[in-house]
Amino acid sequence: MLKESAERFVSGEAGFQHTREGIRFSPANWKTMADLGWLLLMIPEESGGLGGGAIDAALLTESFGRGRLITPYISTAVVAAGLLARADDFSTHSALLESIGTGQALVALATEESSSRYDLNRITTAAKRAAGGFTLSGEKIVVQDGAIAGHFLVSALLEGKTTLWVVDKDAAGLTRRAYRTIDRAPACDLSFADTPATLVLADAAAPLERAIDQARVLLAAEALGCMEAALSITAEYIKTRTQFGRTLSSFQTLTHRVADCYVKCEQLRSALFRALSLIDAEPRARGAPASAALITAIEAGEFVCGQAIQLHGGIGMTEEYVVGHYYKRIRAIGRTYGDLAYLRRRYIDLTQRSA
Amino acid sequence: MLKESAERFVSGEAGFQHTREGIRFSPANWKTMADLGWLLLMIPEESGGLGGGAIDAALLTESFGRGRLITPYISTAVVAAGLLARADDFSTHSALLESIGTGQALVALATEESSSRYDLNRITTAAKRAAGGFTLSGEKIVVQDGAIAGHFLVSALLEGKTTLWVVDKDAAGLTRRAYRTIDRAPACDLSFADTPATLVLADAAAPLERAIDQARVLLAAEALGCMEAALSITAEYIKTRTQFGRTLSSFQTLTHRVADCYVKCEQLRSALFRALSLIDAEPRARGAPASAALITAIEAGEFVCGQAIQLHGGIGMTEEYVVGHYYKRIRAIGRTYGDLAYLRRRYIDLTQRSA
Amino acid sequence: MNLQFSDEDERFRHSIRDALKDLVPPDMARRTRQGVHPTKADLKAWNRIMYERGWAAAHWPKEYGGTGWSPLHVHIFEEELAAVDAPFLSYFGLRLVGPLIFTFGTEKQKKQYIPDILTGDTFWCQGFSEPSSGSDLASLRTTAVREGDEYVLNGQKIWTTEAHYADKMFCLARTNTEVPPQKGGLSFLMLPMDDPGIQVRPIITIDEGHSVNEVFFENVRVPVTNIIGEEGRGWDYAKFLLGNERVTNAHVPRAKRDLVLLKQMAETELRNANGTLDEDDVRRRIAKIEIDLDGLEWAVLREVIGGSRSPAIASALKIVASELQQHMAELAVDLIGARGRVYYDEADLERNDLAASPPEYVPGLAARQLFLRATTIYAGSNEIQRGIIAKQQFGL
Amino acid sequence: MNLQFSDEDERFRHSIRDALKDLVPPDMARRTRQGVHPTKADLKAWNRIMYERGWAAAHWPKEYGGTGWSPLHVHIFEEELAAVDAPFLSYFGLRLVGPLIFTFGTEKQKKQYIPDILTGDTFWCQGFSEPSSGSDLASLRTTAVREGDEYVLNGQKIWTTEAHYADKMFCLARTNTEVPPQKGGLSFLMLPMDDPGIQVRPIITIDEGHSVNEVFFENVRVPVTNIIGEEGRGWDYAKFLLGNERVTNAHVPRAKRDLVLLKQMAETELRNANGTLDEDDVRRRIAKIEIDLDGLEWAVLREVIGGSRSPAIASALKIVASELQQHMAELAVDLIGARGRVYYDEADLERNDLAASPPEYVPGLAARQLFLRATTIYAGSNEIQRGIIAKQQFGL
Repeated sequence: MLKESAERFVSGEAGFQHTREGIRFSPANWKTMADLGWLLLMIPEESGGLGGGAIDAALLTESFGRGRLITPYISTAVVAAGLLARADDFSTHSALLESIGTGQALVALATEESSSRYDLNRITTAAKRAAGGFTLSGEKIVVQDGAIAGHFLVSALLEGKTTLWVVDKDAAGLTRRAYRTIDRAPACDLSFADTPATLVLADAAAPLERAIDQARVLLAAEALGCMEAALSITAEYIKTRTQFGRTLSSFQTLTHRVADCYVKCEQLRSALFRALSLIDAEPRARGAPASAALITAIEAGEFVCGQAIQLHGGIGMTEEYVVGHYYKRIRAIGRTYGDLAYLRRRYIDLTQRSA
Repeated sequence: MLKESAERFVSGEAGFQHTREGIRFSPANWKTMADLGWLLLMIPEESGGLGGGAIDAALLTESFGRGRLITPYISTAVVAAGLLARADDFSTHSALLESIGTGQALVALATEESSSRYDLNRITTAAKRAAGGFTLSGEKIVVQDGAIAGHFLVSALLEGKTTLWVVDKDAAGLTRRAYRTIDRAPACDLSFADTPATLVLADAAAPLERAIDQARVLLAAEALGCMEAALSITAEYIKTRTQFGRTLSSFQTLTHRVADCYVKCEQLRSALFRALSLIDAEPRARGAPASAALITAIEAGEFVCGQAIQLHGGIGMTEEYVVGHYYKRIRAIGRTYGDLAYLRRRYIDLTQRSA
Repeated sequence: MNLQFSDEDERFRHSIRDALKDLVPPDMARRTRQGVHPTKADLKAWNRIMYERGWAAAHWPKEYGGTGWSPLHVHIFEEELAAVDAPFLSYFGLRLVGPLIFTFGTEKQKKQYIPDILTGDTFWCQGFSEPSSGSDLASLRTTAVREGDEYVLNGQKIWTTEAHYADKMFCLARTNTEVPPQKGGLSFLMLPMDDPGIQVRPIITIDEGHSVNEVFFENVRVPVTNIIGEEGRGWDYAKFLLGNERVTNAHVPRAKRDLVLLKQMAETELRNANGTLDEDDVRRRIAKIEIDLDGLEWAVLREVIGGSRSPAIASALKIVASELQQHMAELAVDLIGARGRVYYDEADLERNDLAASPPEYVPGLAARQLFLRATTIYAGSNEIQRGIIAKQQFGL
Repeated sequence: MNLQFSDEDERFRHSIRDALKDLVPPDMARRTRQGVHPTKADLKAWNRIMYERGWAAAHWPKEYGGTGWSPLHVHIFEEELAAVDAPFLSYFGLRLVGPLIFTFGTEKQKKQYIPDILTGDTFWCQGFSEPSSGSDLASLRTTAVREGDEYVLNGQKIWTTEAHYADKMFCLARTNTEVPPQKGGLSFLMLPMDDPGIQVRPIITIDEGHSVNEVFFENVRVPVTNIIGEEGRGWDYAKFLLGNERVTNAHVPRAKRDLVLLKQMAETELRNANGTLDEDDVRRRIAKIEIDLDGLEWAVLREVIGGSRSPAIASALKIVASELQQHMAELAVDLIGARGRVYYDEADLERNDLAASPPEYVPGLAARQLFLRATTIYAGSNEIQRGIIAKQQFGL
């Protein structure tokens, strides 16, 4: 049911085909998603959510991928909402979590720094006790959905530990430089100078890793959606496009390439199912398949969406046509919650070195 | 002229087509090669050789590759002869060098040990002063052409330095366990127990590296010969073999695979020419292209000869047919004077770390 | 789709594990690990051991001598078998002709053939491929011409695995050359291998091993009662067999065991190599293999539990599994340095007289890598599989 | 074949290197390094600088304003240009239509067009591809119907690089629709881009850059004197141009410079990453690129010096060069972490107001990687090249 509703949503008002003039975040779409109850889908019922699982959320992000939707769903509704729901002092943050649910609050996660390379603990932003609470100082870069967020969840060091804080976009000493990424998602850099912040998690390393593992798996699902859509558009295209007086589909090299793409999609689907089944397991049993799913998504996605461009020829290279947008989304997906180098190293650490 | 004579030799009595019943080292072929003056081709004239260059020798080994000839040419006529010609005391070894030239002496290089992994200086075999000279103790494995050799050039440590020695196959305390390699070349393990040995080079590291760089480039040339032959046999095969009522060559996937193989052959040819042009340069300028040529040969050879099997289908998997023998030779070539891991590391050391 | 082993599954796994402990004779286990083509004696002995426990045909229904286990339990059973290096039981009786007989055969045939398949007293081989056919069953030429109560068989089969071990063969032959094989021209016949009209010629493969053969038929007379099912339906039955193979051909249990061994071997070699192996590259290749294999296992489990979802899946599984087997074999050889070019004779192996004083896992690796080049060729080459996917999944 | 630079070659290289010192304006060099699509102003300015030294058309014969240098010296010259980050001069006048005119054109045409090509006062674009044609010139549809002393041109071109900069176009059109393009149906015409019947529509590529266009012709009247060479020989002349491109399209000098920059960038990032990048993998990828590029250079030098040996070589060079460019661009993006997904606007670049406070080499890398996806598509897709090799080299 969720699956159909997601597909209807994406193929209806929200999908790429209908927003081609300006592929960007749509507040109207976000409102609809809130109304459909999707924004607190994975939050436990006792924290005001629907108590759904990652499998449900994956159905959504796979559809978003298929429709090439620009949405802060993963950053806000999965990562930020998930972390807020586990806050040390839930009562302080329950209102913000509720606003996420209604679609009023967009909350972005700011963890990456100039030299972190996705390592959540390799940061220099520091928290410091100040009059009436705490302040943060430091810089974060490429904050996913940061250009449209009203609040940020910010990682910082306090007494050598990775801690997590919430900061209002209008807080004193906060400078935001907004821009966008190659896949047209809104992003920003943040600079904190004694910026007031409220504590979310005093020991954030494990919950952050868990939230981001969820994000990785859901990104892999989105990638699968992108790949399936790009592949089916490509298969249709080569049936009709003619060259040298024949349809492209009469060239075996091209149809076998399509078959290779299909195999990659199926490999990702299997890796994804595996990661989803183990998403609530202990960190090691969860982390390896989550990394494996995203590794597979990045590699398979590069191949499938890259070949979607190749098999289209020139038209596939144009911004006006859709397959390039799938490709660019894959490129961005591979540089958000870890890239191949980071994820492979993490996978190897979890599977080939003794605990 | 050398090229034609090599091709005549290989397509005449010597090549695989004619020795299919027993693909193995042929003393008669070796005699012919001696008569043709090939065995001291690369030895300077003042040491009794022809003063030819590596380019000439490459013409030969490329032909040997094409004819899938089992010959100790590289180990004896290039490596051993080259090292003997540079002996500290040439007069001691000139007779052996001369016998190589006449085809009477086969001399094999024994450097590899159980844990050297192609590193010429990572050895434990030791030389020691004894009554009336020196003796060696230690073990060598997978001595190329060792099963048919009458003498061995053996690397050993003396006072922390890598030194090189000549040992007679019948020397006291020498045990030889003969066998063959997957490409049907004769090999052996050697075990030395206070075995008398005569010094060739007291400081062998640099000359050994030089001789083996030559061997690497000539192996790359032999690989090119294997690949060209396998590819042309395959291209002919798919023209005549029918499946599903059509010739295999009507399937574009297969013809494009042949084209990919051609590209790999051309890449190797270029890498080979480059390495040959720089074979007499200083060690760094020589070593990088020599390694690059063999790396390219191993990678391209695996692809081309592997695809020769694949495109043939079942028949390509049989010992009776020729393409599998090209494939196996490539596999052996990639494990003789360095494998991919060793050669890549060496290449990177020579090109990406400062001198 | 959520897929986790239940507590009951885990209990089952442990009961099997306990029962298998010390069951495989050590030298048999070593030969399996070393990837030696199994001897007939090993196969018979192991078949007997399995038979005595009622496990020879674990995947069969109870009424024919199987266990009646769920497909998931069969999968777990096979994993545990692989984990103790049990030899792979001969495929052709237990996997192919057995199910063919109990599904399409007569009662008399069932009584006559099934028991000896279960005990391993009769070994079978399969006559499918022919010299002119390659991946193309439609071009089979072997004919079975009816004369009275007999078919007279003439023609040739090739790539016949274990024909030199086999007591019987089941094969496809054209019982009607007037119609195409797809349209009623093919039938399945069973024949004894000791018929004087049958000649078996070994084919030595590039690993220098002998596991496949050419088989020649010259006026082999087969009673019409030796036909399986109906005359002319050979094409359909062949598809039935291929359907059965879609999961088993991925060889996941065996591959998982191989990966365990490969990882152990890698740690040993990395330790010994002391920097001369490229550790990061080795670990990355292992990771890639493991990720692909875990994915393959999940795909197989989805098939096992959920049944087939798409006709193209079987082809995808075949492509992935075959390339995976090759990559594992290639990495193994790359780990062992110069020993990777040594030819290890199976006789040397038995005498334990081995060149280059290698660790136990070394002999057999190079030959195995060579032999596994065939995985992308046999059972429908990977090119054929891509064609099937393009057609079935995309209408291309 | 032995190929080494002689002392004289080395002296030549040094004289060029000295002459080029400080010649490229620093901001122009930065834009070249950053892979920004060059502005018309940059191209004109640099063309003028080169012209004043007699080097605008280094590869042309002396009589038409070239240098008369040997192909090897031209190659060295281009390497040195690339090494100082000189912009690539506009291709279409100097590389394509210029040689076409001085080889096949009339004396009048030479006088009229060549000088402005040399100075860079006239920029050209090339009208080859059409929407229906892709890699297939035989299916061109643009027609040029003769009416008195004029051709009347109707149709459409696509992927026309720099059409929005160009003063003139040379294009292929069907002057005879009765015969196939290969057999006399095609001619080369020259037209001014400011003709009211010509409309240029930008095509934005996936890097969000503008370098290619659609061009529409509606009753564009071209004097018959604007034909190059003979009517109906367009196919032959197109082949002449493709022949000229076989070496230059490999872009070796530019790629060598890119590799130098890539290696520097890698050292910087490896230092900063302090273990979070996978050093061995980065070094291995660089090694692979360098080995392939050195090979490509050697192949090009063999062509430059020895002339063509096989019709399939040009296709092989195209395949290798295009994949190499892609691999270099991919590695560059992989080196820069999360900044690899930032969209850097060219305007931000000029204002030096850059997101994620990146090192100088970062902006432009992601866009360049995206744009270079086209290299395996344009100038005859790599699939087309494989077809050419199969046919030309193996008769397949």
